Amino acid sequence: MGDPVNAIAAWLRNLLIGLGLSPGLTTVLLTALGVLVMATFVTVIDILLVWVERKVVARFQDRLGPNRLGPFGLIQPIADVIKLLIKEDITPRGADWFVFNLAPIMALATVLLMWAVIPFAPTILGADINVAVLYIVAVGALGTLGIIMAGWSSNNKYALLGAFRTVAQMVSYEVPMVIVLLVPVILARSMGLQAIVDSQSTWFFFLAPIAALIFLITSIAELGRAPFDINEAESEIVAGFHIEYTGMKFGLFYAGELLHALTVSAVFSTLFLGGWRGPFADQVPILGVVYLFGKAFFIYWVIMWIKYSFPRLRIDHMLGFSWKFLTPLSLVLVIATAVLDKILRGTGNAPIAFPYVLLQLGMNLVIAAATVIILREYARIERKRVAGVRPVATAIEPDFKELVAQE
Amino acid sequence: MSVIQLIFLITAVITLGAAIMVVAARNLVHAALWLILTLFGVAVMFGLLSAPFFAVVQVVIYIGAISILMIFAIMLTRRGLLDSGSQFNKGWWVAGLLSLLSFTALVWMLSTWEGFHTPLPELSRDTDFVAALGAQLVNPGGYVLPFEVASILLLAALIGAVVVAWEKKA
Amino acid sequence: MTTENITWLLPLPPVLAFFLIVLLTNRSRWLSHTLAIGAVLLSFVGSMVVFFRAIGTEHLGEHPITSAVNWFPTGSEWFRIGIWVDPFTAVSLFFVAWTVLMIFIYSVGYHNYGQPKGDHDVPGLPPHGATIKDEHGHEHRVPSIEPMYSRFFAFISLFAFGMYTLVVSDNLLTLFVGWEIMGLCSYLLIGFWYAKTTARAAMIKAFLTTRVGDVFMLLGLAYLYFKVGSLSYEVIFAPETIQRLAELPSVIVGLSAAALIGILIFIGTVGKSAQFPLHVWLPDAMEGPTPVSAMIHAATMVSAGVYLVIRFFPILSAGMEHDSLTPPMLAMAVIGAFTAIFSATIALTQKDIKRVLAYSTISQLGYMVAALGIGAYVAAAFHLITHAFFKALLFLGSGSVIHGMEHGVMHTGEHIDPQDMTNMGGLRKKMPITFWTFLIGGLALSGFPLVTAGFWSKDEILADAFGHGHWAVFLTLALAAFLTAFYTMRQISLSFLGEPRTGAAEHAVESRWTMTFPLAVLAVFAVAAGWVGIPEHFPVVGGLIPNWFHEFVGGTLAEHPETVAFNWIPLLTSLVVALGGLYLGWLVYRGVHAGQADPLQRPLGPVYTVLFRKYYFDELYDLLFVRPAIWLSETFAYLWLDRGLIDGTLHLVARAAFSVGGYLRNWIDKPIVNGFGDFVGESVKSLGRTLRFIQTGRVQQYMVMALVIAFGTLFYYLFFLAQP
Amino acid sequence: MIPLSYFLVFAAALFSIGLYGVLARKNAVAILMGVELILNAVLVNVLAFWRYRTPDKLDGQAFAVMVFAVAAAEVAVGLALFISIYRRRNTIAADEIDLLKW
Repeated sequence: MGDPVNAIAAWLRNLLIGLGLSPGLTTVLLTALGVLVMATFVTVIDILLVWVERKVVARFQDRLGPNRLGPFGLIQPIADVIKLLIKEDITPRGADWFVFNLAPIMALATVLLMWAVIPFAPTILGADINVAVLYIVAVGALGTLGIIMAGWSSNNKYALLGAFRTVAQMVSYEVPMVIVLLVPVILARSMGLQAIVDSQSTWFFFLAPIAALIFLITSIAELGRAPFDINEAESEIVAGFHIEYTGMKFGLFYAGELLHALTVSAVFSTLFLGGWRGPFADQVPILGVVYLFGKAFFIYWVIMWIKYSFPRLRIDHMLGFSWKFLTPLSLVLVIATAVLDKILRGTGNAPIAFPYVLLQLGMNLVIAAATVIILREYARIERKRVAGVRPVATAIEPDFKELVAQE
Repeated sequence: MSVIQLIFLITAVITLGAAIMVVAARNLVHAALWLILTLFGVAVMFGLLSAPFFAVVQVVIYIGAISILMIFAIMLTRRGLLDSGSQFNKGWWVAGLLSLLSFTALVWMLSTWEGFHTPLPELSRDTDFVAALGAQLVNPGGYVLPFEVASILLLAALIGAVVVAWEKKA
Repeated sequence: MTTENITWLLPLPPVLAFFLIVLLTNRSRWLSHTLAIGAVLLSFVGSMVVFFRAIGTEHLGEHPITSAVNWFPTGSEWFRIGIWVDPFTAVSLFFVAWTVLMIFIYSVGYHNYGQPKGDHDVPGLPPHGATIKDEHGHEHRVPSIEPMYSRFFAFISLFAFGMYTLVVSDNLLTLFVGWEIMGLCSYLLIGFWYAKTTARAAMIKAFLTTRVGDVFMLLGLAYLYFKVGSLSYEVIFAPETIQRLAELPSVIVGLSAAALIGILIFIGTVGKSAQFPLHVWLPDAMEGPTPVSAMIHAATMVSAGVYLVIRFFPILSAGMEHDSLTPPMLAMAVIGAFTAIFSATIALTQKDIKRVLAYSTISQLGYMVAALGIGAYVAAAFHLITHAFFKALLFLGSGSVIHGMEHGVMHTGEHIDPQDMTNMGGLRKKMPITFWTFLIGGLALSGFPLVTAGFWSKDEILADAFGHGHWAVFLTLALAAFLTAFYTMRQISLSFLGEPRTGAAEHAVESRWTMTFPLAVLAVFAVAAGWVGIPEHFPVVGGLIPNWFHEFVGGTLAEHPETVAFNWIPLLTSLVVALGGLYLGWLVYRGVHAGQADPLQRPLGPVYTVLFRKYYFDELYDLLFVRPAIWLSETFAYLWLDRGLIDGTLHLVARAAFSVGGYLRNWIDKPIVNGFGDFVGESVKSLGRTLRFIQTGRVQQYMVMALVIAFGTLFYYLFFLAQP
Repeated sequence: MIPLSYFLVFAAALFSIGLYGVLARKNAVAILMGVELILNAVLVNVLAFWRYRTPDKLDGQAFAVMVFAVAAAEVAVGLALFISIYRRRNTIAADEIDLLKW
């Protein structure tokens, strides 16, 4: 009874076939059902996330946060949802009605799509396609699309600016992200997430900490969360792409953002923190779900921590950071990892041994040290440049003697 | 009329309709969005052709990069978007004739080919095409040369794009 | 590590050091000399290992330690290079390793490492010395460090590489490579102070003169390769090969192929180890720094010449019956003996301490060559080794003396040549270590009986000459030995004994340990190296130590050379000449005081001048070769051939071509070619004008056209061509 | 269970539509979209032929990879060109960009 999901699935299948449906149709129905359940589950968690978000930010800012409705204000998000639902739903004049309404749906749907490939447990996962990693990237790209549609369709220059920024940011941050995703793929010899999880007898985080870090950074940028939230920088472009959205449409964006964060955390834990791995997860698959969400929430917390600790970056700095720093670093990382892996493990899918872990880790440390040194040099130069002499306006001293003489 | 055929036909209809909208829509951003739908349909086609890798790559490259770039370009060149006046040049009917001609010619020629009705052969399940393709792409006996050429082409395109679109600071 | 591998690696460290110094560390002096010395130390250790393992091996002569790899394909089979360690190689490695290491260490001191930079030193000139203030504010002139310190170590490292390659190589080609590398290095090192005109002249002279020999040697190698089809020792020294070569008649009537090859090779040796008549470069080579002199003229390069002939002895002596000399051996005997006596006489009168040594080197090499010429194989090898040690010792000693003198010169500031022996005297008190070591070396050189190494080797040569009954050689060599002893004593007494003749000599000081330590080490060998070769039947000491050297090195040859029966006459001769020469030298030169002419000048009269001018050989060569060459190049080739003949013809041709071109242009080019070209151009232009309307500048219309044409051709193909 | 013909006809139709777009649209970006359609038709063909004719060889897939690369490069350069043209001439109508005519 350690695997309720599959048990229920099997029972339903037998039931339906007993009712005289064709196996093919049954499969279709069950798949649809699974999708439905999955979506609902995630969305419910999403509602919870609102509460988490508000609570945690309150703690970070030394406040109490929602605490009136229900124990610890647990009912608060429900109230929020109701509020959003009863708000007036406006489509501004001159806006592109269809696109305008499609955008928020895209925004949330793409996030939901990601959950299709994340393995919850050895036996519980949506689809074990052998290109899951690419799939995640692809869906992330679709998310970008939603934001552009929103920004463009709402016929508002701030929204458009936000969309532009989003495009620039996402396109440039996808590059190091995709590159760095190769590291776990190389280590696991597969692009399937289940296979990646299976091969994480030691978490990849310990084999490739830098890769994990870069992935975290880039995915935060993909999220468009602080410090990378210039696409909705209140101080510059009011609210960015969702400035014109009201009521539940805005709610969808909001939920999408929160859920996206959790999704990214889940992906991160799957790729680098061993996914559902944990004690007895193999015997009792349902435990795997617990472990996965435990790790995911930890990462989610880290993301929030970053969000509420860092100031916003300037856009040129941000793009420069991606193109001039992350991309080269990730390239170096991938090449080094591949070479080391080829030398140590050959082409076959040999299991990961302890010395191998140590060597990969050492390689990462070396690269990190080199990076730090280079950065220090760069910073020194920059400081020199910035601290250089600046032209100062000077006024000619009036000749007081003459003034006195004129008296 | 099996399920798979149904799926194919639906996808084909949607895709072609979207494609027609791409060339017909006067609002370029709509055209771009229709294009995305078309590309998505093609991705589904790839899925039907049991090439999931290419389906995903289609989404990543075409939808994730190309079409978004296009939307970007459209927005950057918005003022010249000519929302007023025809979106088609004077020779549009010639174009229509030609495309019809090409379609008929292609279909006719293909139908005269004996392999036109090739049934679907069984795939050997155990082969992981992604891994095999990857191995082939870097295999000196395989496609490493075209692979390298393609990468050089991409590099050249990258640099060229930067150079061409560089805004000269006066 | 197996002996083969070690031997393979022997030449490696020096050349690595060379590249490292040249490319990387030439900024840091310390790093440079540490690298160089470390490298030769490695090679030294390796050589010692190889040497002792070689001694341990039984029947090394019959089965040398060899290993070879394919180098480059020659037609059907490969040209193989490799290493070859037989007894002779082993002993050569021994002395090379020791002397080279010592010289490297010595160089550190000689180039004033640790001294301040000179006041006005420039690269390309010897250091002029620096001025320093001591705590009392007194100004002192002290020697300054060599400006091109690292460069020097790079060069001698390369030199060591060449020597090691030559010694360990198992074929004549790599031997020749090492040989030429050393030629290059000697060129570079003799001209180390390239800003001195004399140095430049000397370097060119050395290079060209040795080149003469090398060309003939290369001819010999080519001929050998052409006859045998291989250059590796195991093939060419195989008895059957030698037999064949000995019977094979050569292009020159009356000479067997072996003889011709031998003579050609021997000419190479003549050039390399400065035998008459190609001896002229060696004395001038003294322009280089003293370690270089020691390197070239004792340890390595000149020895390489003798090494070559000894190596070649089987072919040289091919077809030799008992005591009847083959033509090359005869040539060697004559030339060697003559060179010995000849340069010994020149050495009598030289004033420059290093030149004396140079000439003595030539005469000693003559000794070895002559010894080989009369078939005294072992004796030659023996003398080669002992001579390497004590001559290196002498050169380094002389360098130390010069150093001390320079010190004195700097102190007193008088303008005298610190190398001139007449300016020295009484140095034994000033520089005791140098004196004693130099004395040991000198005695070894002049063959002081029983204790020194030189005695045993020389005595063996004389004994062989006597035993085989080559009287002329015997007498000549005996006389040469006498002269040797004489001028050696002259040198010692002029520079060390007596009273100081100049202020510089007064203030000479002992050199530092880096210079004196090698002296001490080499002195030990200058004495001890002889004891390994004492004949059994020698009275009193004979047989105390087994005649190991003869057994060991003699094993190299196919037929073991028998030791000559002991005879009193050569022994007495060598005793007499050595002691007599020494005593006479001391007698004549003990009381020479400042400004006095050479005591020999009056008795010898004009002969003295002839000797002092080295038999006018330089002038002669200048007249014979240099002037004609210059005339040929400047007057004949340049003025007559170039200016007159070639240029004239060219101008003529040019004028003719010019006029022809004019005609062609006017009558063919303009009307026909241009006309046609213009016609084509015009027609194309008009065509373009007519077709221009197609180019609307609209991409899509272009594409429409393209498609229309494509479809048209397609349909044409389908409906008209593709129909069966 | 679909025969090859379905895909081929589909690809042909897609190609023709793209061709029409290329030939008839004014806006250069739209023309580029047409080109994309054509390229997609090619991709469908390539993969269909791979799947139906030589499923055991990888030539088709490799070909498809190359097509992807080419498409990406082409779009990058093309859009860059359009943007710079737009900067200079303030239009991206293909039939107004005709400086090269006589």
